Amino acid sequence: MVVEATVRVQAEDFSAQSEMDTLTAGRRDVGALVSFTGLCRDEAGTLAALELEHYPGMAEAELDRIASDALKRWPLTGLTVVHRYGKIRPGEQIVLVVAASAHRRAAFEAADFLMDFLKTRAPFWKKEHFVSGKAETWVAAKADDDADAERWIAS
Amino acid sequence: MVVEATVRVQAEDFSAQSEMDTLTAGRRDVGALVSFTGLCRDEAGTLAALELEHYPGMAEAELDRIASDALKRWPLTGLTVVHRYGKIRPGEQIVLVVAASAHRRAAFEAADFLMDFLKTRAPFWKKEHFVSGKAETWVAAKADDDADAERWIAS
Amino acid sequence: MNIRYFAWVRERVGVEEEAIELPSSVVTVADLIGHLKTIDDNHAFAFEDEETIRVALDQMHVEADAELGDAKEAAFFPPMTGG
Amino acid sequence: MNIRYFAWVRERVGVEEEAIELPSSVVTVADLIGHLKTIDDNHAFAFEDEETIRVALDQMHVEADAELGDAKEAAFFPPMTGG
Repeated sequence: MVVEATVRVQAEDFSAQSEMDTLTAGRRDVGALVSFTGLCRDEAGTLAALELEHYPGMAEAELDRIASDALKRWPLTGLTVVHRYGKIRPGEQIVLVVAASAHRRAAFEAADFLMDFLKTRAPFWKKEHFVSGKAETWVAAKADDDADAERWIAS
Repeated sequence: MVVEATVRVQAEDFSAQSEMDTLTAGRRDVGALVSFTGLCRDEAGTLAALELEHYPGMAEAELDRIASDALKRWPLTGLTVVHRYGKIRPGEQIVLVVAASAHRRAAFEAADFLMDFLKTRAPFWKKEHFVSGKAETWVAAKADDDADAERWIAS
Repeated sequence: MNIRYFAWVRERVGVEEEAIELPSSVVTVADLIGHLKTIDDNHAFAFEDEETIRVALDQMHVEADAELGDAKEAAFFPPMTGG
Repeated sequence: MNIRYFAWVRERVGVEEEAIELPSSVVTVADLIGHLKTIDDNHAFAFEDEETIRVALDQMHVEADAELGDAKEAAFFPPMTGG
Protein backbone atom coordinates (compact mmCIF):
# COMPACT_ATOMS: atom_id res chain seq x y z
CA MET A 1 0.00 0.00 0.00
CA VAL A 2 1.61 3.23 -1.14
CA VAL A 3 0.95 6.20 1.12
CA GLU A 4 1.19 9.64 -0.47
CA ALA A 5 1.78 12.74 1.61
CA THR A 6 -0.41 15.80 1.17
CA VAL A 7 1.64 18.99 0.92
CA ARG A 8 0.17 22.46 0.52
CA VAL A 9 1.73 25.91 0.51
CA GLN A 10 -0.94 28.58 0.76
CA ALA A 11 -1.76 32.10 1.94
CA GLU A 12 -5.07 30.97 3.50
CA ASP A 13 -5.49 29.70 7.03
CA PHE A 14 -6.01 25.96 7.62
CA SER A 15 -8.00 23.75 9.99
CA ALA A 16 -6.06 21.13 11.94
CA GLN A 17 -9.28 19.23 12.63
CA SER A 18 -10.24 19.03 8.99
CA GLU A 19 -6.76 17.74 8.03
CA MET A 20 -6.93 15.17 10.85
CA ASP A 21 -10.41 14.11 9.74
CA THR A 22 -9.15 13.60 6.19
CA LEU A 23 -6.44 11.22 7.45
CA THR A 24 -8.89 9.09 9.45
CA ALA A 25 -12.01 9.28 7.24
CA GLY A 26 -13.37 5.83 6.46
CA ARG A 27 -10.36 4.10 8.02
CA ARG A 28 -10.13 1.75 10.95
CA ASP A 29 -6.40 1.09 10.91
CA VAL A 30 -5.26 4.44 12.34
CA GLY A 31 -4.38 4.12 16.02
CA ALA A 32 -2.42 7.34 16.50
CA LEU A 33 -2.71 10.83 15.12
CA VAL A 34 -0.16 13.51 16.01
CA SER A 35 -0.62 17.11 14.96
CA PHE A 36 1.82 19.97 15.27
CA THR A 37 0.55 23.52 14.80
CA GLY A 38 3.02 26.39 14.72
CA LEU A 39 1.57 29.77 15.66
CA CYS A 40 2.81 33.35 15.48
CA ARG A 41 3.81 34.67 18.93
CA ASP A 42 3.70 38.38 19.77
CA GLU A 43 7.11 38.29 21.55
CA ALA A 44 5.82 39.93 24.70
CA GLY A 45 3.73 42.41 22.74
CA THR A 46 6.56 43.69 20.53
CA LEU A 47 5.67 41.88 17.30
CA ALA A 48 3.00 43.35 15.01
CA ALA A 49 3.20 40.66 12.32
CA LEU A 50 5.41 38.17 10.54
CA GLU A 51 5.78 38.35 6.79
CA LEU A 52 6.54 34.96 5.32
CA GLU A 53 8.35 34.88 1.99
CA HIS A 54 8.74 31.59 0.14
CA TYR A 55 10.22 30.20 -3.06
CA PRO A 56 7.13 29.08 -4.98
CA GLY A 57 7.59 25.65 -6.50
CA MET A 58 10.68 24.81 -4.49
CA ALA A 59 8.78 25.19 -1.19
CA GLU A 60 6.30 22.51 -2.26
CA ALA A 61 9.04 20.35 -3.81
CA GLU A 62 11.21 20.47 -0.69
CA LEU A 63 8.28 19.71 1.64
CA ASP A 64 7.44 16.78 -0.65
CA ARG A 65 11.00 15.50 -0.36
CA ILE A 66 10.98 15.75 3.46
CA ALA A 67 7.55 14.08 3.63
CA SER A 68 8.74 11.27 1.34
CA ASP A 69 11.72 10.69 3.64
CA ALA A 70 9.36 10.44 6.63
CA LEU A 71 7.13 7.97 4.77
CA LYS A 72 10.16 5.79 4.03
CA ARG A 73 11.36 5.95 7.62
CA TRP A 74 8.13 5.26 9.53
CA PRO A 75 5.10 3.05 8.79
CA LEU A 76 2.59 5.87 8.42
CA THR A 77 -0.97 5.62 7.14
CA GLY A 78 -1.01 9.30 6.21
CA LEU A 79 0.96 12.53 6.42
CA THR A 80 -0.12 16.12 5.78
CA VAL A 81 1.93 19.31 5.74
CA VAL A 82 0.47 22.79 5.25
CA HIS A 83 2.64 25.92 5.34
CA ARG A 84 1.31 29.45 4.96
CA TYR A 85 3.00 32.48 3.42
CA GLY A 86 2.20 36.19 3.45
CA LYS A 87 1.44 38.38 6.44
CA ILE A 88 0.59 36.49 9.62
CA ARG A 89 -0.39 38.19 12.88
CA PRO A 90 0.22 37.08 16.49
CA GLY A 91 -2.12 34.27 17.48
CA GLU A 92 -2.54 33.12 13.86
CA GLN A 93 -1.43 29.75 12.52
CA ILE A 94 1.71 29.36 10.36
CA VAL A 95 2.33 25.66 9.82
CA LEU A 96 0.62 22.31 10.34
CA VAL A 97 1.95 18.77 10.28
CA VAL A 98 -0.32 15.78 10.88
CA ALA A 99 1.07 12.23 10.99
CA ALA A 100 -1.15 9.14 11.22
CA SER A 101 -0.02 5.62 12.01
CA ALA A 102 -1.17 2.39 13.62
CA HIS A 103 1.18 3.15 16.53
CA ARG A 104 1.98 6.26 18.53
CA ARG A 105 5.78 6.20 18.36
CA ALA A 106 5.82 6.37 14.55
CA ALA A 107 3.30 9.22 14.51
CA PHE A 108 5.21 11.24 17.13
CA GLU A 109 8.61 10.72 15.54
CA ALA A 110 7.45 11.45 12.00
CA ALA A 111 5.79 14.75 13.01
CA ASP A 112 8.85 15.77 15.04
CA PHE A 113 11.22 14.84 12.18
CA LEU A 114 9.11 16.73 9.68
CA MET A 115 9.16 19.94 11.70
CA ASP A 116 12.92 19.72 12.26
CA PHE A 117 13.70 19.36 8.56
CA LEU A 118 11.02 21.79 7.45
CA LYS A 119 12.68 24.45 9.65
CA THR A 120 16.14 23.94 8.17
CA ARG A 121 15.38 22.93 4.55
CA ALA A 122 12.05 24.33 3.35
CA PRO A 123 12.60 27.68 1.56
CA PHE A 124 10.60 30.06 3.75
CA TRP A 125 11.89 33.23 5.38
CA LYS A 126 10.32 35.28 8.13
CA LYS A 127 10.48 39.04 8.41
CA GLU A 128 9.38 40.67 11.63
CA HIS A 129 7.24 43.82 11.69
CA PHE A 130 7.32 45.56 15.05
CA VAL A 131 4.63 47.33 17.04
CA SER A 132 7.07 50.17 17.80
CA GLY A 133 7.42 50.93 14.11
CA LYS A 134 11.18 50.26 14.15
CA ALA A 135 12.68 48.88 10.93
CA GLU A 136 11.54 45.40 9.87
CA THR A 137 14.17 42.69 10.27
CA TRP A 138 14.70 39.22 8.83
CA VAL A 139 14.64 36.47 11.46
CA ALA A 140 18.07 34.83 11.81
CA ALA A 141 18.29 31.05 11.50
CA LYS A 142 18.86 29.31 14.83
CA ALA A 143 21.77 26.97 15.51
CA ASP A 144 19.29 25.01 17.68
CA ASP A 145 17.24 24.19 14.62
CA ASP A 146 20.27 22.72 12.85
CA ALA A 147 21.06 20.67 15.96
CA ASP A 148 17.46 19.42 16.07
CA ALA A 149 17.64 18.28 12.47
CA GLU A 150 20.96 16.55 13.08
CA ARG A 151 19.41 14.36 15.79
CA TRP A 152 17.82 12.30 13.01
CA ILE A 153 21.00 11.70 11.07
CA ALA A 154 22.81 9.70 13.74
CA SER A 155 19.78 7.59 14.67
CA MET B 1 2.50 32.23 36.16
CA VAL B 2 1.01 28.95 37.37
CA VAL B 3 -0.26 26.71 34.59
CA GLU B 4 -2.94 24.20 35.54
CA ALA B 5 -3.56 21.11 33.45
CA THR B 6 -7.07 20.18 32.37
CA VAL B 7 -7.82 16.50 32.96
CA ARG B 8 -11.11 14.81 32.08
CA VAL B 9 -12.22 11.18 32.21
CA GLN B 10 -15.50 10.75 30.38
CA ALA B 11 -17.71 8.37 28.40
CA GLU B 12 -18.49 11.02 25.76
CA ASP B 13 -16.41 11.69 22.67
CA PHE B 14 -14.18 14.78 22.54
CA SER B 15 -13.06 17.31 19.95
CA ALA B 16 -9.32 17.81 19.50
CA GLN B 17 -9.94 21.15 17.80
CA SER B 18 -12.05 22.51 20.63
CA GLU B 19 -9.40 21.50 23.20
CA MET B 20 -6.70 23.11 21.05
CA ASP B 21 -8.79 26.26 20.68
CA THR B 22 -9.19 26.46 24.46
CA LEU B 23 -5.40 26.39 24.91
CA THR B 24 -4.81 29.21 22.41
CA ALA B 25 -7.90 31.36 22.98
CA GLY B 26 -7.01 34.99 23.63
CA ARG B 27 -3.28 34.19 23.87
CA ARG B 28 -0.40 35.38 21.76
CA ASP B 29 2.42 33.59 23.56
CA VAL B 30 1.71 30.08 22.24
CA GLY B 31 4.10 29.17 19.42
CA ALA B 32 3.59 25.41 19.33
CA LEU B 33 0.62 23.12 19.84
CA VAL B 34 1.04 19.35 19.73
CA SER B 35 -1.95 17.04 19.87
CA PHE B 36 -1.99 13.28 20.21
CA THR B 37 -5.22 11.42 19.47
CA GLY B 38 -5.44 7.68 20.16
CA LEU B 39 -8.06 5.85 18.12
CA CYS B 40 -9.56 2.36 18.22
CA ARG B 41 -8.19 0.15 15.41
CA ASP B 42 -10.18 -2.76 14.01
CA GLU B 43 -7.14 -5.09 13.96
CA ALA B 44 -7.59 -6.07 10.33
CA GLY B 45 -11.36 -6.38 10.72
CA THR B 46 -11.29 -8.77 13.71
CA LEU B 47 -12.16 -6.29 16.47
CA ALA B 48 -15.80 -5.37 17.08
CA ALA B 49 -15.19 -2.99 20.00
CA LEU B 50 -12.99 -2.13 22.95
CA GLU B 51 -14.52 -1.90 26.37
CA LEU B 52 -12.57 0.47 28.59
CA GLU B 53 -12.80 -0.04 32.33
CA HIS B 54 -11.32 2.54 34.69
CA TYR B 55 -10.89 3.23 38.39
CA PRO B 56 -13.07 6.32 38.93
CA GLY B 57 -11.33 8.91 41.04
CA MET B 58 -7.90 7.33 40.75
CA ALA B 59 -7.92 7.67 36.94
CA GLU B 60 -8.36 11.45 37.25
CA ALA B 61 -5.90 11.66 40.17
CA GLU B 62 -3.20 9.71 38.36
CA LEU B 63 -3.62 11.72 35.13
CA ASP B 64 -3.36 14.88 37.27
CA ARG B 65 -0.12 13.61 38.78
CA ILE B 66 1.39 12.81 35.36
CA ALA B 67 0.25 16.18 33.98
CA SER B 68 1.78 17.99 36.98
CA ASP B 69 5.08 16.20 36.36
CA ALA B 70 5.00 17.35 32.74
CA LEU B 71 4.26 20.94 33.79
CA LYS B 72 7.26 20.88 36.12
CA ARG B 73 9.51 19.41 33.47
CA TRP B 74 8.68 21.64 30.47
CA PRO B 75 7.77 25.33 30.14
CA LEU B 76 4.22 24.78 28.91
CA THR B 77 1.50 27.38 28.53
CA GLY B 78 -1.22 24.72 28.72
CA LEU B 79 -1.84 20.98 28.87
CA THR B 80 -5.04 18.99 28.36
CA VAL B 81 -5.71 15.28 28.78
CA VAL B 82 -9.02 13.60 27.99
CA HIS B 83 -9.52 9.83 28.35
CA ARG B 84 -12.74 8.01 27.53
CA TYR B 85 -14.17 4.87 29.13
CA GLY B 86 -16.97 2.52 28.15
CA LYS B 87 -17.51 0.81 24.79
CA ILE B 88 -15.50 2.27 21.93
CA ARG B 89 -15.76 1.06 18.35
CA PRO B 90 -13.11 0.93 15.61
CA GLY B 91 -12.46 4.37 14.17
CA GLU B 92 -13.61 6.10 17.37
CA GLN B 93 -11.39 8.24 19.59
CA ILE B 94 -10.05 6.96 22.93
CA VAL B 95 -7.60 9.49 24.29
CA LEU B 96 -6.40 13.03 23.63
CA VAL B 97 -3.36 14.94 24.86
CA VAL B 98 -2.73 18.55 23.82
CA ALA B 99 0.41 20.39 24.92
CA ALA B 100 0.98 24.09 24.25
CA SER B 101 4.25 25.97 24.64
CA ALA B 102 6.20 28.90 23.27
CA HIS B 103 8.56 26.41 21.59
CA ARG B 104 8.03 23.20 19.67
CA ARG B 105 10.48 20.91 21.49
CA ALA B 106 8.70 21.39 24.85
CA ALA B 107 5.27 20.75 23.30
CA PHE B 108 6.43 17.59 21.49
CA GLU B 109 8.26 16.16 24.48
CA ALA B 110 5.48 16.89 26.97
CA ALA B 111 2.81 15.21 24.80
CA ASP B 112 5.06 12.20 24.20
CA PHE B 113 5.92 11.91 27.93
CA LEU B 114 2.28 12.19 28.90
CA MET B 115 1.23 9.35 26.60
CA ASP B 116 4.06 7.11 27.78
CA PHE B 117 3.18 7.51 31.46
CA LEU B 118 -0.56 7.48 30.85
CA LYS B 119 -0.17 4.05 29.19
CA THR B 120 1.76 2.54 32.10
CA ARG B 121 0.30 4.38 35.12
CA ALA B 122 -3.27 5.56 34.51
CA PRO B 123 -5.77 2.94 35.77
CA PHE B 124 -7.58 1.99 32.56
CA TRP B 125 -7.98 -1.52 31.15
CA LYS B 126 -9.05 -2.57 27.69
CA LYS B 127 -11.17 -5.61 26.91
CA GLU B 128 -11.48 -6.71 23.30
CA HIS B 129 -14.79 -7.79 21.79
CA PHE B 130 -14.34 -9.74 18.57
CA VAL B 131 -16.31 -9.76 15.33
CA SER B 132 -16.15 -13.58 15.28
CA GLY B 133 -18.00 -13.78 18.57
CA LYS B 134 -15.12 -15.59 20.29
CA ALA B 135 -14.70 -14.92 24.01
CA GLU B 136 -13.74 -11.39 25.02
CA THR B 137 -10.18 -11.00 26.25
CA TRP B 138 -8.33 -8.41 28.33
CA VAL B 139 -5.52 -6.70 26.43
CA ALA B 140 -2.12 -7.61 27.90
CA ALA B 141 0.24 -4.79 28.90
CA LYS B 142 3.15 -4.33 26.51
CA ALA B 143 6.79 -4.45 27.56
CA ASP B 144 7.33 -1.76 24.88
CA ASP B 145 5.15 0.64 26.85
CA ASP B 146 7.29 0.20 29.96
CA ALA B 147 10.41 0.76 27.90
CA ASP B 148 8.88 3.93 26.42
CA ALA B 149 8.13 5.28 29.90
CA GLU B 150 11.64 4.47 31.08
CA ARG B 151 13.17 6.66 28.36
CA TRP B 152 12.19 9.69 30.47
CA ILE B 153 13.80 8.50 33.69
CA ALA B 154 17.37 8.51 32.42
CA SER B 155 17.06 11.87 30.71
CA MET C 1 -10.99 -1.93 54.94
CA ASN C 2 -12.62 -1.33 51.57
CA ILE C 3 -11.18 -3.53 48.84
CA ARG C 4 -11.75 -2.91 45.11
CA TYR C 5 -10.94 -5.05 42.12
CA PHE C 6 -10.63 -4.13 38.46
CA ALA C 7 -10.49 -5.86 35.07
CA TRP C 8 -9.66 -9.60 35.20
CA VAL C 9 -8.86 -9.46 38.92
CA ARG C 10 -12.46 -8.29 39.45
CA GLU C 11 -13.80 -11.00 37.16
CA ARG C 12 -11.89 -13.72 39.02
CA VAL C 13 -12.84 -12.51 42.49
CA GLY C 14 -16.43 -12.16 41.35
CA VAL C 15 -17.17 -8.84 43.09
CA GLU C 16 -16.19 -5.23 42.38
CA GLU C 17 -15.82 -4.19 45.93
CA GLU C 18 -15.99 -5.64 49.45
CA ALA C 19 -15.47 -4.46 53.03
CA ILE C 20 -13.10 -6.69 54.98
CA GLU C 21 -12.12 -6.78 58.66
CA LEU C 22 -8.40 -7.29 58.86
CA PRO C 23 -6.60 -9.20 61.61
CA SER C 24 -3.93 -7.10 63.31
CA SER C 25 -1.25 -9.35 61.80
CA VAL C 26 -1.93 -7.74 58.40
CA VAL C 27 0.50 -4.83 58.15
CA THR C 28 1.68 -4.59 54.55
CA VAL C 29 0.10 -4.97 51.12
CA ALA C 30 1.78 -8.38 50.83
CA ASP C 31 0.15 -9.42 54.14
CA LEU C 32 -3.19 -8.21 52.78
CA ILE C 33 -2.81 -10.28 49.62
CA GLY C 34 -1.90 -13.33 51.74
CA HIS C 35 -5.04 -12.76 53.79
CA LEU C 36 -7.32 -12.27 50.78
CA LYS C 37 -6.07 -15.53 49.21
CA THR C 38 -7.45 -17.45 52.20
CA ILE C 39 -11.01 -16.15 51.74
CA ASP C 40 -12.09 -18.61 49.03
CA ASP C 41 -11.09 -20.23 45.74
CA ASN C 42 -12.07 -17.18 43.70
CA HIS C 43 -9.72 -14.95 45.67
CA ALA C 44 -6.99 -17.57 45.55
CA PHE C 45 -7.41 -17.77 41.74
CA ALA C 46 -7.39 -13.99 41.36
CA PHE C 47 -4.09 -13.69 43.25
CA GLU C 48 -2.58 -16.87 41.78
CA ASP C 49 0.12 -14.93 39.96
CA GLU C 50 0.53 -12.19 42.53
CA GLU C 51 3.69 -10.71 40.95
CA THR C 52 1.55 -9.51 38.07
CA ILE C 53 -1.01 -7.68 40.16
CA ARG C 54 -0.74 -3.94 40.82
CA VAL C 55 -1.92 -2.26 43.98
CA ALA C 56 -3.17 1.18 44.94
CA LEU C 57 -3.78 2.44 48.48
CA ASP C 58 -6.23 5.32 48.60
CA GLN C 59 -5.80 5.72 44.83
CA MET C 60 -1.99 5.94 44.83
CA HIS C 61 0.21 3.26 43.27
CA VAL C 62 2.24 1.35 45.89
CA GLU C 63 4.51 -1.70 45.98
CA ALA C 64 3.78 -4.94 47.83
CA ASP C 65 6.01 -3.97 50.77
CA ALA C 66 4.02 -0.77 51.45
CA GLU C 67 2.36 -0.58 54.86
CA LEU C 68 -1.41 -0.22 54.88
CA GLY C 69 -1.19 2.48 57.59
CA ASP C 70 -4.54 4.21 57.85
CA ALA C 71 -5.50 3.73 54.20
CA LYS C 72 -9.25 3.34 53.79
CA GLU C 73 -9.20 1.66 50.38
CA ALA C 74 -6.97 -0.88 48.68
CA ALA C 75 -7.41 -1.70 44.99
CA PHE C 76 -6.01 -4.60 42.99
CA PHE C 77 -5.75 -4.73 39.24
CA PRO C 78 -3.70 -5.99 36.28
CA PRO C 79 -1.05 -3.81 34.59
CA MET C 80 -2.76 -0.84 32.98
CA THR C 81 -3.63 -0.85 29.27
CA GLY C 82 -5.18 2.56 28.70
CA GLY C 83 -4.23 5.15 26.13
CA MET D 1 20.58 31.44 -16.90
CA ASN D 2 17.68 32.59 -14.75
CA ILE D 3 18.79 33.84 -11.33
CA ARG D 4 16.40 34.32 -8.40
CA TYR D 5 16.96 35.98 -5.05
CA PHE D 6 14.98 35.70 -1.81
CA ALA D 7 14.67 37.49 1.54
CA TRP D 8 17.57 39.82 2.37
CA VAL D 9 19.63 38.61 -0.59
CA ARG D 10 16.78 39.84 -2.81
CA GLU D 11 16.59 43.14 -0.94
CA ARG D 12 20.34 43.74 -1.31
CA VAL D 13 20.50 42.83 -5.00
CA GLY D 14 17.42 44.95 -5.61
CA VAL D 15 15.67 42.56 -8.03
CA GLU D 16 13.76 39.30 -7.55
CA GLU D 17 14.90 37.69 -10.72
CA GLU D 18 17.22 38.32 -13.63
CA ALA D 19 18.41 36.50 -16.76
CA ILE D 20 22.17 36.44 -17.09
CA GLU D 21 24.49 35.32 -19.91
CA LEU D 22 27.33 33.34 -18.37
CA PRO D 23 30.88 33.24 -19.72
CA SER D 24 32.05 29.69 -20.39
CA SER D 25 34.52 30.02 -17.50
CA VAL D 26 31.60 29.77 -15.05
CA VAL D 27 31.28 26.06 -14.25
CA THR D 28 30.34 25.77 -10.58
CA VAL D 29 28.04 27.60 -8.17
CA ALA D 30 31.12 29.24 -6.64
CA ASP D 31 32.14 30.49 -10.09
CA LEU D 32 28.63 31.86 -10.56
CA ILE D 33 28.76 33.75 -7.26
CA GLY D 34 32.16 35.17 -8.25
CA HIS D 35 30.66 36.33 -11.55
CA LEU D 36 27.54 37.87 -9.95
CA LYS D 37 29.69 39.86 -7.50
CA THR D 38 31.30 41.68 -10.44
CA ILE D 39 27.97 42.96 -11.79
CA ASP D 40 27.60 45.96 -9.48
CA ASP D 41 27.83 47.15 -5.86
CA ASN D 42 24.42 45.74 -4.97
CA HIS D 43 25.43 42.25 -6.06
CA ALA D 44 28.77 42.60 -4.30
CA PHE D 45 26.98 43.66 -1.10
CA ALA D 46 24.48 40.77 -1.35
CA PHE D 47 27.27 38.21 -1.63
CA GLU D 48 29.60 39.96 0.82
CA ASP D 49 29.34 37.11 3.32
CA GLU D 50 29.06 34.34 0.77
CA GLU D 51 29.50 31.50 3.31
CA THR D 52 26.07 32.35 4.74
CA ILE D 53 24.20 32.19 1.47
CA ARG D 54 22.35 29.05 0.40
CA VAL D 55 21.92 27.96 -3.19
CA ALA D 56 19.41 25.93 -5.14
CA LEU D 57 19.78 24.74 -8.72
CA ASP D 58 16.45 24.01 -10.38
CA GLN D 59 14.83 24.07 -6.92
CA MET D 60 17.17 21.56 -5.27
CA HIS D 61 19.60 22.53 -2.50
CA VAL D 62 23.24 22.31 -3.62
CA GLU D 63 26.65 23.24 -2.22
CA ALA D 64 29.01 25.86 -3.66
CA ASP D 65 31.13 23.26 -5.42
CA ALA D 66 28.16 21.89 -7.42
CA GLU D 67 28.45 22.20 -11.19
CA LEU D 68 25.78 24.24 -12.92
CA GLY D 69 25.44 21.59 -15.65
CA ASP D 70 22.29 22.29 -17.64
CA ALA D 71 20.36 23.85 -14.76
CA LYS D 72 17.97 26.55 -15.97
CA GLU D 73 17.55 28.35 -12.68
CA ALA D 74 19.84 29.23 -9.79
CA ALA D 75 18.43 30.72 -6.58
CA PHE D 76 20.29 32.45 -3.75
CA PHE D 77 18.88 33.01 -0.25
CA PRO D 78 19.71 33.19 3.46
CA PRO D 79 19.34 30.15 5.76
CA MET D 80 15.69 29.19 5.96
CA THR D 81 13.49 30.34 8.85
CA GLY D 82 10.13 28.77 8.12
CA GLY D 83 8.00 26.64 10.40
